[in-house]
Amino acid sequence: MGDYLPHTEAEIAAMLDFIGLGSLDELFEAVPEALRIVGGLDLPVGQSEPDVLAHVEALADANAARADRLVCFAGAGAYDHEVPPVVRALAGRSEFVTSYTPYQPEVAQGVLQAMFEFQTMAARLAGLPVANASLYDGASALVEGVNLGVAASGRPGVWVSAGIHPHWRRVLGTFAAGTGHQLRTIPLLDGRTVWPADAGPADAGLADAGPPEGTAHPGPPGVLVVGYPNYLGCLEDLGEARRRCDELGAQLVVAADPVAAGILRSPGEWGADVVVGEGQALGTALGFGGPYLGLFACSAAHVRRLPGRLVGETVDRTGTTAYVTTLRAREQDIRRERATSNVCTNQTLMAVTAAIQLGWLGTAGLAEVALRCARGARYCRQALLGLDGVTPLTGDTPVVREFAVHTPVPAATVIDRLAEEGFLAGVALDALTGGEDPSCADPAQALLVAVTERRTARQIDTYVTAFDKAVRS
Amino acid sequence: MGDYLPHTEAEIAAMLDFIGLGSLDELFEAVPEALRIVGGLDLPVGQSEPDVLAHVEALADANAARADRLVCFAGAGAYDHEVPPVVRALAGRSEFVTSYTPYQPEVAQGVLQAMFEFQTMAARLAGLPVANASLYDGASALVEGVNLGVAASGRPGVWVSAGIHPHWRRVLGTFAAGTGHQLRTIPLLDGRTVWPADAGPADAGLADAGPPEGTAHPGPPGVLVVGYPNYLGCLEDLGEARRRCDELGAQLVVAADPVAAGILRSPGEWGADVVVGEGQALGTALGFGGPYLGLFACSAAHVRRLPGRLVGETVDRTGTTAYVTTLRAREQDIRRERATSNVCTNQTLMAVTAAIQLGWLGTAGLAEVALRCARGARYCRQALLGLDGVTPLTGDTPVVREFAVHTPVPAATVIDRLAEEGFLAGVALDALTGGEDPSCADPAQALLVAVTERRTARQIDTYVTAFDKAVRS
Amino acid sequence: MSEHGTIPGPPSEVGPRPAGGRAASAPLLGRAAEPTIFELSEPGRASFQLRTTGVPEWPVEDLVPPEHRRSAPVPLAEVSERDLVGHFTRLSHRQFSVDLGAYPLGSCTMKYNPKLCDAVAALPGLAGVHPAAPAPLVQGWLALLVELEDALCAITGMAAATLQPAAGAAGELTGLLLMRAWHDAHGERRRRVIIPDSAHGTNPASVTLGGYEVTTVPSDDRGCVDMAALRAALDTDVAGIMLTNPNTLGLFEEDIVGIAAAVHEVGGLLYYDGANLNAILGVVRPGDMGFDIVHMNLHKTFATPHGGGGPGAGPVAVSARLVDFLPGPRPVRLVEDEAGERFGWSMPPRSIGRVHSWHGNALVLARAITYIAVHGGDGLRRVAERAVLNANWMRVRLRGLYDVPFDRTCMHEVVLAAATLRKEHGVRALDVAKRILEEGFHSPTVYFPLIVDEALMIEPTETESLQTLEALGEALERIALEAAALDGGDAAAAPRTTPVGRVDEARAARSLVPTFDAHR
Amino acid sequence: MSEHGTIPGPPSEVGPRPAGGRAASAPLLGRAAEPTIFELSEPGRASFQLRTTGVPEWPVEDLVPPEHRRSAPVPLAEVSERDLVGHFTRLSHRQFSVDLGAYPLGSCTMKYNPKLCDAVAALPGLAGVHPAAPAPLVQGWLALLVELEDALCAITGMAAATLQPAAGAAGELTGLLLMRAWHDAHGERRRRVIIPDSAHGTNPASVTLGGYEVTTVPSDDRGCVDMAALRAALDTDVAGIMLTNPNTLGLFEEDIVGIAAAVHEVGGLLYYDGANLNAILGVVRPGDMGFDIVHMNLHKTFATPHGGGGPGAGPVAVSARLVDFLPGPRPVRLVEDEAGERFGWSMPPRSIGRVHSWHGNALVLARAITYIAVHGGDGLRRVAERAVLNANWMRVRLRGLYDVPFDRTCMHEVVLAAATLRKEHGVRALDVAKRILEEGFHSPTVYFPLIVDEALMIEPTETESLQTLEALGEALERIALEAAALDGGDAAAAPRTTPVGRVDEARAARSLVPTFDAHR
Ligand SMILES: Cc1ncc(COP(=O)(O)O)c(C=O)c1O
Ligand SMILES: Cc1ncc(COP(=O)(O)O)c(C=O)c1O
Repeated sequence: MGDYLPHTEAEIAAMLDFIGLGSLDELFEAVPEALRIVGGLDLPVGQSEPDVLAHVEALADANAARADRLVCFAGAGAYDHEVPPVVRALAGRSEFVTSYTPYQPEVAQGVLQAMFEFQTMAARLAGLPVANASLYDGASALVEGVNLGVAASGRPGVWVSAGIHPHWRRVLGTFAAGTGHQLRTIPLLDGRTVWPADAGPADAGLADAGPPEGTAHPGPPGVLVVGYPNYLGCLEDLGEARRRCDELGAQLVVAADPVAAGILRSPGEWGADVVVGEGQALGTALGFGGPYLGLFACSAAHVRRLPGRLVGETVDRTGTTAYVTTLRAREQDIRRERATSNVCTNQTLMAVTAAIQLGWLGTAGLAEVALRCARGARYCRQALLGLDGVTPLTGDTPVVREFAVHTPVPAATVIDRLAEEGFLAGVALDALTGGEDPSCADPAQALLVAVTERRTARQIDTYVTAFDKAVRS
Repeated sequence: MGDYLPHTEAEIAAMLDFIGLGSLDELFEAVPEALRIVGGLDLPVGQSEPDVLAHVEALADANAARADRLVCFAGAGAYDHEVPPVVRALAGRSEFVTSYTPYQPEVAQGVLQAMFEFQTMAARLAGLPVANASLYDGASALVEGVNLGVAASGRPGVWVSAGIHPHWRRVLGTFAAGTGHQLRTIPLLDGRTVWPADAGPADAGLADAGPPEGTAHPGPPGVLVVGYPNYLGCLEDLGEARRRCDELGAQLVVAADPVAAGILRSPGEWGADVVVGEGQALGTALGFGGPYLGLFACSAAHVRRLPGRLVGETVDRTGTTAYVTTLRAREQDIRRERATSNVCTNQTLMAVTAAIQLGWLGTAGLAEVALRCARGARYCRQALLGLDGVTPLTGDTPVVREFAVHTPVPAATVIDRLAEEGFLAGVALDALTGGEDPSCADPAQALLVAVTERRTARQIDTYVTAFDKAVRS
Repeated sequence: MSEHGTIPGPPSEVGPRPAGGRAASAPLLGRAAEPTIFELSEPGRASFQLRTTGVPEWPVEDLVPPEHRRSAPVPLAEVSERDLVGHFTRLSHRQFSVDLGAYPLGSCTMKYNPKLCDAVAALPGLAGVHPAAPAPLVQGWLALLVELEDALCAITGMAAATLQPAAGAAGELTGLLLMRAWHDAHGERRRRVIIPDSAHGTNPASVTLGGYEVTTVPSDDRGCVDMAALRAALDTDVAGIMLTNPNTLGLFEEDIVGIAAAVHEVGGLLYYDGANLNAILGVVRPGDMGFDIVHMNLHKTFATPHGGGGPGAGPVAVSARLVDFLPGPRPVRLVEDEAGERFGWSMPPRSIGRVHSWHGNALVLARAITYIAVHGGDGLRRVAERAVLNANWMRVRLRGLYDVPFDRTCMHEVVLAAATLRKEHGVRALDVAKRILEEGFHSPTVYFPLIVDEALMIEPTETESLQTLEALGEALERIALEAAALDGGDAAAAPRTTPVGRVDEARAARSLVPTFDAHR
Repeated sequence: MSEHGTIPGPPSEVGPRPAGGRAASAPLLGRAAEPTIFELSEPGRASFQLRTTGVPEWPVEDLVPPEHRRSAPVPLAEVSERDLVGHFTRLSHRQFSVDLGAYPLGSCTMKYNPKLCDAVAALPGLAGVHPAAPAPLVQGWLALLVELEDALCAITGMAAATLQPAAGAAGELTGLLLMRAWHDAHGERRRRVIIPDSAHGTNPASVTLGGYEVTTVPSDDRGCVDMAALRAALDTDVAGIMLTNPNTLGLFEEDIVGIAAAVHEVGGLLYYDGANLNAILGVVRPGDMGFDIVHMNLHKTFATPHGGGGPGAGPVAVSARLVDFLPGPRPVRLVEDEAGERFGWSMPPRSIGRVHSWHGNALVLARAITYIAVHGGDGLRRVAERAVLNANWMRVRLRGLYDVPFDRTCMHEVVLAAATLRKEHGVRALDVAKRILEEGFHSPTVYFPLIVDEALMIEPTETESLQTLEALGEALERIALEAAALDGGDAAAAPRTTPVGRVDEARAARSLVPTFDAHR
């Protein structure tokens, strides 16, 4: 019981007859006898939809950390923002949900135009003229950004600020094993990157993973990577980063938060060559980490190196405005081993969602949300720093959107105790970094706290009270 | 804060200027000064969507009887049936949801064809050739059915079986005050209507409400009304009812359950002139009683007296098949005071939903659901009648879909106690009848129990155990 | 009746037609017809899936006595879930809707329906509640209903309301029965109810069902009730009058005070048809105008989507003297105890009884209170202002292109006419209505109110932007100019770009095909 | 690059264009274009609504230092909620989709996506969970992921899997890095990866990113890997081979055992591109064929809707010897305690590291396990059978009308060709693809695989009914016969009935307009 197959027995017989076969098994005669499965797959038999739904609902019920049960103060690249019913309703239209990549533009203007509008919005957020139609997530966007930077500079050396999300840095390391990029992590001081004077060696750990040709002294870097704000919420000095890039002849890749962009000077204005980011905050559910939205924008000079899909405006044969995926010669299906990237399926539906969410927010709304996040963070941070034993992790470097504090007891303990009180207290830094990390002295006692526009003063106040109890007891 | 108005201040000024007015207030100069509201409406100021949603969610949370918290054994015309995600998704398509009555068929083929398909399904369920495009609910369908019967027979006398849902009978009485129908309630024996030999007087209570002309002795009835199954789940003898109608020259109006129809001989086959019913069971939510779906079908002879909208198949000017509302001359907007009914807005969306739900069930599915309901009722009834003090209310008259039992303690007490155990035990008869009632000796100790295909044996077993505890303690 | 021959007997024996559907034909094709679901059907195919219950699988023979058992299952379509989805999704692409474009359908208030209300109506804590559950288990619902009743009374200036009526017409009949109950209670047997000639069809139809006779009073040359005629019609046989204000011409009944006085003087009651309430939200209250009974169309004024024809909700609010007669049981606020507010049910002492199977269209009521809470008193006033502003902008924009029978400041809608276009170029209101479909707009209401020849009734609603009004204005201008230029041209050919061309309505009535089985 | 001149500098100064949109134009009009949201925009208009928080309203100046503060807000569209809804609903009416009709796009497995999975992906208990919450607070999610990993291993015959890769290509690269890690661990520095000439473009692209060189082997005249050429290409510098089986010609690699033996013999690993897994569910397992690394496209085989291009999920399963190298952390079942099963995270000892920001496209993974649970082992086998049955029905149906380069029993898809049509009548595969759109079907995949001239790759999928196949067959027949009859006719004019006519792709690349700001 349980499938979605239309075939009746009578039809199957007629169809087999039509193609001249005697049984369904004969369809698989090309499969060597010896390889064929006997006795069926080692899986339970099918169940009815209601039975399966009941099972999955039970699993969902077993997740204590759902935002409708624990008030969410966790961030680190995944945020609990307002997503109104209207955005869910529109993004859920089955024409957007059940269509494939727009290979036939004549019947795909809906998705193509939505992509064109998304690209426009993403480019405006980045302050750059071109944005692609999405990548998998923030980490994959960063990987593609670094690949572009290395290709453009012709140098494998990459200086990565320790203010970049630890997971993203780890992903960068994973893929560097294939590309041979020489990564060097640049530590922070009070939450800000201190760019080194010398060229210096690449990270041992990551060089390990590097390819044979990989030398430990790659010479001057071809790419600098910095966050804005960085993952600790700190505002980096992008002017300084740009200057270092100009001295070194390196490309500047900025990982920027699209919501904070509502109040911050755009990376493009600061002179970024490539801007990448995590777009989950633009209307996509927390969803235990995916599917999210990789944002990617670059300067005009790099458009031929752009990874992934790009939609362009054109006309149809009657001269009517139309949209189509363009500069396809960059892509894997045409350029194959010489493609700028291997990405094919991307995160279009999340990009459509982001276009709708940004349409809902509008010019004033995005600025207002960014402002409210900053206010909430300030309000919450002030209160937490008022508790004894709770100290700032990043000195008095200005922060927006989120912030990190040192806790007198292990951050993990704080989280456990506040879960009892109905809060997801934040993200323990060591959980992200897997222990010691150049971005922070003692990650085990460091907690990253995010406050979105959904958090009320009452929630924050009770959170702080519970926090106080948790760190004192 | 909180509205959906596009007008900017600049636009308002320009528009006022365009129409030659100086202010928005001037728009209302036709309204006598003295009548105008000063100081605004006595309502709270607007709140944001999230604030309002939080408030409504709190109200929803205060409903203990929600089907996701109390396992539902209540019926009486409102049933907890399976409604799969696919039906919700399709019925929620905004084209169906946000369109008006199909006054312009050229742009309303979606709703019109869905109505045409619904009418076909409703007619097949009733076993009659014509069904309309919906009425408000079961009660209003019954009222319209009786109106049609009285008009067709030319006699105001109406014999109404006490097996008709008490609320529906009450509604019939309410509207009889305007139409002057003379209603007489015919009592049950062991859950079956015993049609009287004599003409007899109309119900005093209802005659009261009748118009001046109303005589207490209307002579032979023009209409007989009976349920199939009746509201106690009992199978009435429709053959007998038909015979009495033939003797009396009366019209037979049958209130039938569309799910039980899956296994029962159709009222049309039994010879009903009009079949009415409550269609909530066909894909519509319990929704605290509405919006539901009034089903109405009749014989070909009555099509010109049909209340409400009727969709017919036709062609467009190119000869393509098309659908349109037809026989409009019956309706209020054309026939005005001589219309067959005053209904205008109906329950189209619920009818579309029913068409989708019946499309999902299909021939085999409806029969299977009806069978499972009957099995569940039998399984549950047997177990309950095994408890001491619990006795059948309707003797051993065959029942389907639901059944009534006498309880040793007040039914209301049983319900309260079982709510503690996680069950909505059923419907207390006196809650429906408002006390004494010809359909049952002691309504206070009578409980109506419904079992749908969603109830598992485990649920029923634990329910019966809890029931046992409840009636013994 | 000729066509009855064409309707066969009980079709329960008639199985679905053999599959012949082209499940593929997509609406992108414009004119391609979608087969009926019965044509997509293939015997033995199915999409339903039911849960495993463990209940004994007794055969139907053990459960249903032979005489009651059906011989063959009810023939329905047999389709896969995939074809079910394809079919209804394609049908949805053959349907215009508010979400697709402007819908200036006069008297129907086709405003934008906030998606928030859809979310509210889908909450398991509201949608999953059985209507017969005892009051202690449905406190949230009762609180919501009381909150709505209070809000509706504040908006209309009345004392109390019933939320049971399922739509406007049901509200009208309920109101007329209240009128009757009132007069009965005073031992009076009045026979007539007065209605202006501009009234909506449901009004006279309801009057008849209320057991009254209709007396029609004409409108004067300003489009308002002719006071002289009204006075002439009034006597103690008059139970009351039904008015909508603004009336169906979109005009405010200026002498409403005079009307009220005259009707009350003979002991009649004033009934307010609330279909046009959108125009006066926060501006003036029916209660203050002197109305005794007021119905509201929540599916117009308070943004419940029309669902292709329904559902709606038509609560009826009344003045203090009528409260005891309201339908019941009514949700009420009980005395507060330490546990806070408690709610319950109460039957008005002289109630006319129930008018709905349960408590009314509850989920529609939940949408309405949500809409009202978001707007608040201030927002509702803005709604009325913008609605009236938009209608007047259209009036001035189209002046000179179409007849404007009453060219003064209108309320939420404006009634234009194609009388001159017809006289001079043979282009009727119907042709304009069909032609405008090609421009991507829904048509205005045509031929209503009946007293305006070739009426085109335009209600933009407050949620349409100036840009949309401009586009609509241009389109209607183009149509009028085109009619003049081509002296009618092939007006009858329109619409050409819609899913189907102009539909043959006469044929539908002539040879009735009300079901798939009828002509087969 | 010429067009760069046409791209202006940072557009953050560029405001949205003044409103000029016709919010009214509905898709019922067929060809009417929908304005961009920026054209519907009117300064000062808005639809957002945020909750009241009571947080102090510090001005931005107090929160952001001047050098970091933006001078003007990011210019976005300013539209009402009504226009937002109208705009995107109209756009949706300009978009073909599986829910609207058949989508026989070869290699993409555009089967019907059960709505049940949408409901699952929307459950607050899944969609509302933060990815950084500690394991004890996300036991349901961990259990779900482990359940899925087990099922995928059972289906592929592998030992363990990572669920992190976000799509097939990400899975490929992950697999190649596993290959590299394996060889590194054995102190080997192999440089080449073998790929058949029929491979999908992501394969070679991934090989390059994996730090390897591509060695292409030709297909033989049966459409399978040319064994001689393969043997010639194999040596100890070969890290492995990437294959999809059935291959992109829809043919099963009959000598897969021989291929596996040959590759393993030189110490290479076999990578299975799972894009075509739908054909062999429950029939044969990649593990049993000898593959070491297998990626799956959950958005193909396990019915996650493609969302107009994504999201997907590309889990990678491996044989026992590669488990220690898998990306991490991985969800694992911990020893059971009295409280029942507990779940946690674990890092494989020699993990290549993370390949995703978090744990993969979790909500896509939830859809997949739901789909698998409904079907079960028996249902998945039926899926493969019906998919292959449908493809072969199409093959036989169209034989004689189009070229069938490899006319023998195919798997889930059949590759036809328009080579003869082109030679004889100048009608290309592209023309056929455009023409079929007019019939209400999506086009087959064209010009892939590259080794077939004028390829038309048809994958009906198992969820299309025989009636739909018949309609598709008729349509393709009509097109072929028409091409012959009119000797090409105006093939280039198609499509005529779609929202836009044939699109000028060359122009799009020639003068690039990647954003609304570009040419303004
Ligand atoms: C003026 C007027 N009165 C009454 C009604 C009837 O309301 P309903 O359709 O809800 O029954 C309408 C609805 O069109 C109307 O426009
Ligand atoms: C044969 C084959 N391999 C690999 C891929 C790449 O998968 P994805 O698009 O998920 O990256 C595809 C997708 O089209 C494919 O068809």
